[in-house]
Amino acid sequence: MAVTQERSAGLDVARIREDFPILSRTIGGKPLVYLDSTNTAQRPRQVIDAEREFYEQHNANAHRAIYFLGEEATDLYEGARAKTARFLGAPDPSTIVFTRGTTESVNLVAHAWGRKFLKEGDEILLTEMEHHSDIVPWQFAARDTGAVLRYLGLTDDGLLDLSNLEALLTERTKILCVTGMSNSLGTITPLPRLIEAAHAVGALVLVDGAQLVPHRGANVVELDCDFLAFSGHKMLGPTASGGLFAKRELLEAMDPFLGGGEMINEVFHDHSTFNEVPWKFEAGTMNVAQEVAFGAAIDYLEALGMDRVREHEEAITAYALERLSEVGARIFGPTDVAVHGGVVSFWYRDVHPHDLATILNEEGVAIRAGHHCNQLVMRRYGVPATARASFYVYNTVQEVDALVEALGKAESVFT
Amino acid sequence: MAVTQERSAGLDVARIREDFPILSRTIGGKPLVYLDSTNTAQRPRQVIDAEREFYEQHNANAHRAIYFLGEEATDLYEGARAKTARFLGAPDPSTIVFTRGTTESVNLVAHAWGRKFLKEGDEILLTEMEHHSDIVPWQFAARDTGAVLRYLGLTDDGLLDLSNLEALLTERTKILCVTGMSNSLGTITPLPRLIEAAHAVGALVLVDGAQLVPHRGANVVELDCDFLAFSGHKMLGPTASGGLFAKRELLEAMDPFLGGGEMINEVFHDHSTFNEVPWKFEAGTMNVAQEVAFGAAIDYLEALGMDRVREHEEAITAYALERLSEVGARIFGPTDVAVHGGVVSFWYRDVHPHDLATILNEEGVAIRAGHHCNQLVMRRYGVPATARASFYVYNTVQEVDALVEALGKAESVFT
Amino acid sequence: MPLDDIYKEVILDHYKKPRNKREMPGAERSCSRNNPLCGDEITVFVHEEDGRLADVSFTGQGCSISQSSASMMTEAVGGKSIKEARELIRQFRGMMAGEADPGEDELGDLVALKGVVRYPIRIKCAVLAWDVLQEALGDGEGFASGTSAH
Amino acid sequence: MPLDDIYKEVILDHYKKPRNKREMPGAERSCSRNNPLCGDEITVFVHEEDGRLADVSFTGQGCSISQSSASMMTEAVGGKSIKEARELIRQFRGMMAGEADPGEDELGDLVALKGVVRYPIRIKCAVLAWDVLQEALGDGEGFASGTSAH
Ligand SMILES: Cc1ncc(COP(=O)(O)O)c(C=O)c1O
Ligand SMILES: Cc1ncc(COP(=O)(O)O)c(C=O)c1O
Repeated sequence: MAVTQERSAGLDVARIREDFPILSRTIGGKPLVYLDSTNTAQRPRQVIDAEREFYEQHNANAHRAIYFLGEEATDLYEGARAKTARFLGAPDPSTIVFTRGTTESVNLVAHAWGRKFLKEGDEILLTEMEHHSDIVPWQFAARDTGAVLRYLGLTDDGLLDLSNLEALLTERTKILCVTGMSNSLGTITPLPRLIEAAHAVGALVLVDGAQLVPHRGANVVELDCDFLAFSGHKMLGPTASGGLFAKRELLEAMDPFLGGGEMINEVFHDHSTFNEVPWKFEAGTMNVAQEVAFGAAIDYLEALGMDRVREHEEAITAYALERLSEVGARIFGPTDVAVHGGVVSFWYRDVHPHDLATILNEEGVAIRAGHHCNQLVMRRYGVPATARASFYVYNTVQEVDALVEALGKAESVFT
Repeated sequence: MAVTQERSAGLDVARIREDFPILSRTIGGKPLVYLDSTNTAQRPRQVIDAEREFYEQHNANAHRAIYFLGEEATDLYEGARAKTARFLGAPDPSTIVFTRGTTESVNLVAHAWGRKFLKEGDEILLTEMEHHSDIVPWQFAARDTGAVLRYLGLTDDGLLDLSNLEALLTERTKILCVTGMSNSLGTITPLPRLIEAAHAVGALVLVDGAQLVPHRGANVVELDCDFLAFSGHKMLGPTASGGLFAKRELLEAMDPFLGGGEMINEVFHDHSTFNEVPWKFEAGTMNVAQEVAFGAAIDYLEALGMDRVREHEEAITAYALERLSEVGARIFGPTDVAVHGGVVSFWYRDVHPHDLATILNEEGVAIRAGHHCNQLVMRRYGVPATARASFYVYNTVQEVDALVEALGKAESVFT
Repeated sequence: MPLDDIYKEVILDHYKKPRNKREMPGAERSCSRNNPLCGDEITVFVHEEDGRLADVSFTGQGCSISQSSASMMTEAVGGKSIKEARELIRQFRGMMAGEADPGEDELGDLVALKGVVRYPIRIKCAVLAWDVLQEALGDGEGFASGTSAH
Repeated sequence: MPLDDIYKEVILDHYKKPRNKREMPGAERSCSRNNPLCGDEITVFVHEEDGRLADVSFTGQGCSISQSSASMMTEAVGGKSIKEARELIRQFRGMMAGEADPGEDELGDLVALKGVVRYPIRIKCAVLAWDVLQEALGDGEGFASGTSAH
């Protein structure tokens, strides 16, 4: 099919698909069409094997053991940290703290930085397209410190409304927390402009990279962001992997968050002294095997090339927007595919997204229906939920066709 | 060997060993003798396969998706919770919160319960044999709330010194935090007595079950503990698995800890409402694949039978204590094997534990050397570190012999 | 699994033409809940007379399952005594938990929802209105809405 | 890996009979650090005269590697200028990082510690005293002790 070739120019998707065992599953006799990678991606055998191999060959606790297995485990774990740093353009691996993902990372910052540096009357600037994981931790921090939350609103076509940026971003603003890519609208936010504006008033910037990093990549030096949170399971890695980039001087200034295990230097009855960064923030046995396998996911993405990943997603997203519009779906989020990552939220006719997802499921098509942990977005656009299809390296335009075809089925049930 | 048969009566260790791929590794040509399960256990292929199978067949996010994979993932994840509850004798699965392990669990309690219920002058009673993970979080909670830390000391032979229990455990005590089994001394603590005494003065009890649960099992109803923290990776499960048992009314009364993801009910600009327990405490994408595989670890242990696990460990520990004493090692911890779990800390001649571990490593024998995150214990007994051998279901008395033989090598290097 | 297992005609009919979907300003009892997973919301109103649910209505929005279940529920419990209503709630829950297999005799139109049992995640949708009714009757919280369990 | 790669005779000799192991009350510079992994502790004392490390001593406890390295270090830097001492620190670190392969000409007895490179986790032990010396010389923190890296 000419269209396929052209639109997927970037990646050899057929070969990629062979690496993902789950993609050969059938659902009620129909091939699985997995369109929910924004929720969690699938894992290639390279990643699955890396975790298995860790257990079968090298399993030991990192940073605690003198014997060979312990050294191997430590090398693999710290090797994954170095890989992660390189992937994000961070020159210093010790600016990477491992966590189980974006949510834990944001909470870490909201505690270890927020509880220490926020004061009554300080402002935290969020956006209405933040995921709950980048809202609720700040609500807690505001409650505990007396800081105040402010929000950048949204335009009708799903962009950040920057018309009152100057009024909202002031010297009172201590931190701007903004997603690099919305998981419900697909919007790619103008990070360079926002980060520059925030730094100009002396505010720090936390980028929620849960979607940005897997789909567009990120370079923390070019962005000059202060914090970047990301989830391994959304970028082909295992659940329980991911982390936080933070500028080193911030990590050093922050208090520890979780206590225990290897984050200490010395423990006395009434107080303790702490390890250097990043280990100061890694309390207890970490998700060692998972971070090691996360390293394999990074290898996989680097071998594909993030430019090609992005090209592929742009092509498939453009195609999906086109086809869904054709059949009359109402699409939420930007129409310009240059600022619309590989996530498409929509309503099809009057079919409730929940019903739509059930019907599509019968056709083997897995989409998500719900508020996507974006209730402020739902309220902004006056819907309780949306249907959402999202794309990653293994998705094809044929799968978009399958989605559109399945929509016809929904129509026939409901009319 | 008659001794082997007799002493390992409980378990068919030869067959068990076949389930652990890593045990066929050799270290410099010598078979691996892994004596560091107290640090992290090895994983049987049943556990490795469960995690792999999750990725290959069912991978999706739990609690977020309407399609079949999502339902399967949710069923598997909640199924693991039900298994965990049953294993711990908890009638209600919603009393189990999943975390990455003991450290995260203790921190959760120290935040979600501690920050809410501790007040200036309240007392937190710890013991000097607590792991740093059960000390440092309480130091932080004390700092934030004005509560005061008290410690139960240790007797010369490695038991809790209960002679001044009445003076230390008073109406000011709001919580007693005590390990069920020391990871450096091996001591099994008298939990029933301590819990009764704590409840008599109105204090709650948190049991650090990191060692107790894998090696002796625990029944939360019989114990009547209020909190029990445990680590999956110390009981044949993957890294990143484990959790917290807490009485339901406590979970309900506690504030949420981490914010974001599925722990909410509704999110507004300035506040949020929260999900029911236990999900109120599970923020963001959880360690889904790992908890599912943790369920497989529980199946494995249940198939062996915790009674037999315990018998096996008692036999091997008795043998190790005997052999090590014979060759003149100084042993830390109780001499009575009934209260000495499968961990033996020792000094051999004057060889520093660090040197000992390196020399043993050359013989393929992996032991731990260090303070074992028990610096208060080290200080109590006037040593900077100990050498530590620990045993689990796959260890044999022949491996104890290999340990003792390797000690001879150390002697020859250092004299 | 054929789709008409779940999207039976009677369900679609109640969804498109909900019965008793209206506010009831003078209601003695009313209660609201939502299912955060999908944003479904249901408010149930009960007018009581002589220990009977003389009039039951609902408002809300959501998927076909939650809305049709609410509509059918108002018809099924309207006019019943509180005790009878409780018994119906029990039976309905039993059906949704896959523990009981009631027929049209007991549950009338509601048996159409039986097919939902095979879609575990949708059970919450079907049970939402019933949770709200139970709460309105003062029987404490139900078990399905506002939670992630199913 | 043969054990005498790491436990060379000269190392054991310095361990059993440490040189310059004593406090130095009048020292212009002194500094302490520990390696939390194994509990090793080293304090280094420096008596300066005319820009030279006229006398260098240490106290502490720990494994054979950390203690012998400290002992050899005091001998190696004693009498050297600060500049020369810094150069020695650099060379020793280079050897422990596996980046340089100095001979006895440059490092004397210290080359005996070369074998430690093959035991990555022990490198911290070998480098501990040098970190402390560097700190005592006012060159900021070293890179090995007090951390979990190697
Ligand atoms: C008694 C005890 N408590 C707590 C911990 C910490 O467990 P984890 O590292 O799995 O969080 C350990 C493990 O080292 C332990 O042995
Ligand atoms: C934009 C965004 N932020 C945060 C999160 C939370 O990530 P996690 O669930 O991996 O912690 C997600 C994933 O759902 C997301 O899409």
